[in-house]
Amino acid sequence: MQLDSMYQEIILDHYKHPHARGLREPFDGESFQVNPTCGDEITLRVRLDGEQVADVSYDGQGCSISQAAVSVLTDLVIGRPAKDALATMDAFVELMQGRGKVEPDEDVLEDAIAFAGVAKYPARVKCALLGWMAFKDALVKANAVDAEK
Amino acid sequence: MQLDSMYQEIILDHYKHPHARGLREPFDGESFQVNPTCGDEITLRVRLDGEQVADVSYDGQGCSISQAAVSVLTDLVIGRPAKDALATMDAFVELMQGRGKVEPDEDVLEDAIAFAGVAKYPARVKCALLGWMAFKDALVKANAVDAEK
Amino acid sequence: MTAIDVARVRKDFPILARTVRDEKPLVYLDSGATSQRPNQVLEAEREYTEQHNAAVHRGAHQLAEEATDAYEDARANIAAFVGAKPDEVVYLKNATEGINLIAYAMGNASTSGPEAERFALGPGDEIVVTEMEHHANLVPWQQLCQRTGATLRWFGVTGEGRLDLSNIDELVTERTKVLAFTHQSNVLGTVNPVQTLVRKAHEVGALTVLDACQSVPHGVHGQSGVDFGALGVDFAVFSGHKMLGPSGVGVLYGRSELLQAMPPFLTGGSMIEMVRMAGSTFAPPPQRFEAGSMMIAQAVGLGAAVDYLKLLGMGAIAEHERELTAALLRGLGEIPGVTIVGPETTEQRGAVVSFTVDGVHPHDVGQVLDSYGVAVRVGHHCAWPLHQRFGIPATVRATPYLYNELSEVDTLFEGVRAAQEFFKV
Amino acid sequence: MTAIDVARVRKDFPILARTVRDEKPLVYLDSGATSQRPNQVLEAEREYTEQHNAAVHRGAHQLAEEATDAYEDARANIAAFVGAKPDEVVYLKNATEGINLIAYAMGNASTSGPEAERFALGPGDEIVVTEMEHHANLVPWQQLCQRTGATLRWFGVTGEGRLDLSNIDELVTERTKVLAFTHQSNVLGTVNPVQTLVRKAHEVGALTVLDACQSVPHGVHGQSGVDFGALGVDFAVFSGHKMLGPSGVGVLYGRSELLQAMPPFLTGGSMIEMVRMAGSTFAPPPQRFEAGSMMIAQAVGLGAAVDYLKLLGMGAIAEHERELTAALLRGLGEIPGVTIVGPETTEQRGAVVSFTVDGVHPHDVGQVLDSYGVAVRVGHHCAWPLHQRFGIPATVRATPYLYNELSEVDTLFEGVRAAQEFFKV
Ligand SMILES: Cc1ncc(COP(=O)(O)O)c(C=O)c1O
Ligand SMILES: Cc1ncc(COP(=O)(O)O)c(C=O)c1O
Repeated sequence: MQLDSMYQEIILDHYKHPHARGLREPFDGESFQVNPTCGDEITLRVRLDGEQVADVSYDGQGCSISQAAVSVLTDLVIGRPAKDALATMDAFVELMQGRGKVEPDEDVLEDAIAFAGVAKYPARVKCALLGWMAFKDALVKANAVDAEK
Repeated sequence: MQLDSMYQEIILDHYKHPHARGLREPFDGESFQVNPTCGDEITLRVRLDGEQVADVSYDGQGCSISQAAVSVLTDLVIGRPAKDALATMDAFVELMQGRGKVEPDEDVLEDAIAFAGVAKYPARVKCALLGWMAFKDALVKANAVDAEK
Repeated sequence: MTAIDVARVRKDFPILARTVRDEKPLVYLDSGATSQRPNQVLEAEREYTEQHNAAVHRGAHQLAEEATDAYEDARANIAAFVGAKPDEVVYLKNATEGINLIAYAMGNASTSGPEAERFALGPGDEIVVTEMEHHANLVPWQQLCQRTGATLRWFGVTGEGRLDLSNIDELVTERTKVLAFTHQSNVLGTVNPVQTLVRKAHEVGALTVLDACQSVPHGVHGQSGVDFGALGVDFAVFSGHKMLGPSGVGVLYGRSELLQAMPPFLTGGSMIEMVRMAGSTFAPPPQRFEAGSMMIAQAVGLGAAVDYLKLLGMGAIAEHERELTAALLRGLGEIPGVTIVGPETTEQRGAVVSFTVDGVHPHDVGQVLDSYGVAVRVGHHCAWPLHQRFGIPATVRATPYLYNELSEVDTLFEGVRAAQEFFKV
Repeated sequence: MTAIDVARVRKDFPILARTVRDEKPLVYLDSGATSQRPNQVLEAEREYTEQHNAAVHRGAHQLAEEATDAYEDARANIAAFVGAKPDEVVYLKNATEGINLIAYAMGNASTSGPEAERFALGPGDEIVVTEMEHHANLVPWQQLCQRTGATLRWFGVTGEGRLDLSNIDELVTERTKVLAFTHQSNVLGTVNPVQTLVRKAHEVGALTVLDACQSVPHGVHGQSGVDFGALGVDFAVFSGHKMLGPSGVGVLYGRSELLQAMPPFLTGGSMIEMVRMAGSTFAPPPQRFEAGSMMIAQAVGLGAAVDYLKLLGMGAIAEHERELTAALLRGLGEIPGVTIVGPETTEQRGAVVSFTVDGVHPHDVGQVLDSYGVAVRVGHHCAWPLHQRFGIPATVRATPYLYNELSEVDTLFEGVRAAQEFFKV
């Protein structure tokens, strides 16, 4: 059944049991993002330790896809250099905008490869990217990266 | 040929040899009217003598239909009570807006019945009415009739 | 039984024979967003384009005459359908443009001479809207306030989803210049008390603007169609694409006397009286408000849509929709965990049924429904403040129309239950 | 010989098989007002409507996805056709709306915060246009001046029908905020020196607005199509209905960086970022400028029109039009009493040929032509000041397009001679 291709078990797991949820202090950058079509929103904070992403904390409301995506995000970026985290983001964005035609690299994306099926539903791609947009914006606010990059 | 049904001899005669043309003094009301689609324009003056239309004088530029129509107009209204002139106008407007389906009354409209063919060409109806609009407006300005009527 | 032969009607709508997602028959319950179009409308557009297409009100050749006739005949037809005179009907690209037209024309009034002054507003003046407005009837007024210094105020909404009129006398006062409100909410289905609001507005000399996007296509139960003249509103807007017509065409209604006095909004060709480099004067309405080459084929298509609606009868359509609404309210009410947002009876309420499902986000409900072939809308439906009022980010919205079968709402229920199972709630 | 197989092309346009007035074959020479549409465009619209119709950027169901794809694919296609990026292309109802959009957005800039300030203008600022503008590129600027206190100035036109650039340094100065001009005159056929004007405008920091209504559909001889990026203009507008597309759709081009910074014009659904009763924020372009339900089927149709033009090739089209123009200029020039208004060679000139006939009013010439089956436009063609410049109220205008045969201009000549005979001049 088609639904299963979008809602992989991993996604449902992260949705039901989100990782790293809640807003924590201290933090270096915070971003609020909203999906204008459905009203979903997220507040996400980044704490840095030098080049490293020391913590990502967040709160918000959204569908299973947006909630699971941000949960997976925390797994992928906490404890990693900001630069690497953004490279992972690039790979994820490419996957999501690939209309289901991009082959995901499990070494880079780990659990996030479960979102490959979502890429076939353009209306849901924004949901999957909401948390990542907030993450990047929070890094910019923390002066960890350039807005332009 | 279709053209002949619009351009009756009477119309072409009035066009080539317009009656009462030129702007004359004194006058009681003056109106400037323009056809916004083609740029044709007319300045028309009315002089009253009590209830009577003593003179109608005009100048302007326009196509054969608009020029002939105002020439015929002067024949129909000069020397007549303003009230009667407006009744004639009503009959003419009815004829022109009748899409060729209104039977003109020659006793009322005299030479103006020649415009019956023009009524079949909706884009030219405005041309035929331009002078009449100016006439009515000039009467209003001369306080001979109510704007609302 | 319903007065509409739905099976026969459906044959006129090619898209309804489509399947989606693994060969599921399409169950289209998103007509509140946009309706589908019958062959009759497509044919009217095509016939116009293949046989008569030309610029209107400009050419003197035969095609131009025919095109002008088609365009103006459609206007007369549409006008009569909503209780208006032809020159009270202005063509637009959509209803949103219509609200903007009024708001900008009022903004222009302060630099447009004495005749326009009655439309001008500034600090101290107030515009009153409601908390249930579509963004189209809210944001343009916010912006007008921002430009002029006027103040925006609004009616609240009760828990049941009705307009809270308790403070009407404090809200609508001598300071009120405009009272803008929706005839029927596109989320709650609530039909607002037009008469009460119009009476109050006219007491204080405010202009009324009716958002009729969700009423003109459906009629109002117990009345046959919407009649702006009888309602006594000053302005109203609606969109063709929600009433079987083409995309790209909408209508502004304005009382003759007001359109006569109102300054123009969009300017350019065809709306002028005289143009000089130093300045211009403008044509009488409705031309004054129709700048540039218009959506002629779409206007003709909307005329054909009106014919189609008239043939079925607005009374029959409203009754059919009432049955579908009753079935929706009943069926959804029976599913544990489902909450209807809006009135729970068909009393003063149209065929818009929004709901939430405990533990399943509307987006996810919508996705499961989609996999059942059911097309609904999920989100805030361009009425975000209303959703905030109810403390929710989004709802699932089912909006049936004249071509929906009673059996189709059962597929919706099935899909909702499946969503609950899938997400294990 | 021409690179276009006209006989074959004509088969795609059903209306060209029509007869008018006593069974005369239609000779359609009014494409400058509006072009005809090929089957391919009608089919694209129909296919969209019968198979994919839904609200775009809103729904999560399959139809909504398909509709959004169709709408955005058309945007990308149209953008590439004019040398733009997809997010530099805003859909409009017509080109007129596009000029108004810029003018109103600039008007809004003074109350829209610091980012928008670069667009704001007031007393002391100047807007420069030309005497050959269509009302669409004149009246909105007059109105903007009226609202803001800015001053309108303009380039004159030479007797030959070229822009008089002799006083460019006095006209375009540090005070100039906007320089708006037409790429090709819709009366004279004159192609204006875009590069010279853009360079001058950018020297003084003025924004350039190009009216490309008469260039995008035709290309410019010797160049293959119009490329806004290469021309370096800041904004440009054109209309779908003049380039084989449906009525009711036009395009605004704006350089990314400018659209990013510019405040919105029409407000409502789909153009917002966040809406609260107290105020709203707005989406990035192009959505910021597309309020409400858009003309989706027409956008799809315009995409198909672009495909059709690309298939024939803009180079071939421009060359075919040059031949027709040459024939028109030659043939009309040979008729005693006929005066061409505009350049008399095909040098920097497109397929618009306007003329007068001594002793016969343009309206009457048009009527005689109509009786020969020839559809032309008569009047001031929404360029009244230009006609005043030449001391005439009106002209007759023939505007051939890619589907016109060389033999058709002969019918025009025949009709002009007949008019002279009929009116005995
Ligand atoms: C040069 C020019 N500019 C602007 C326009 C206005 O285009 P539209 O009427 O499609 O808005 C036209 C056509 O009418 C035109 O020829
Ligand atoms: C109540 C209401 N008002 C306004 C609108 C806006 O209509 P449109 O998008 O056609 O301009 C809609 C539909 O989207 C609506 O439902």
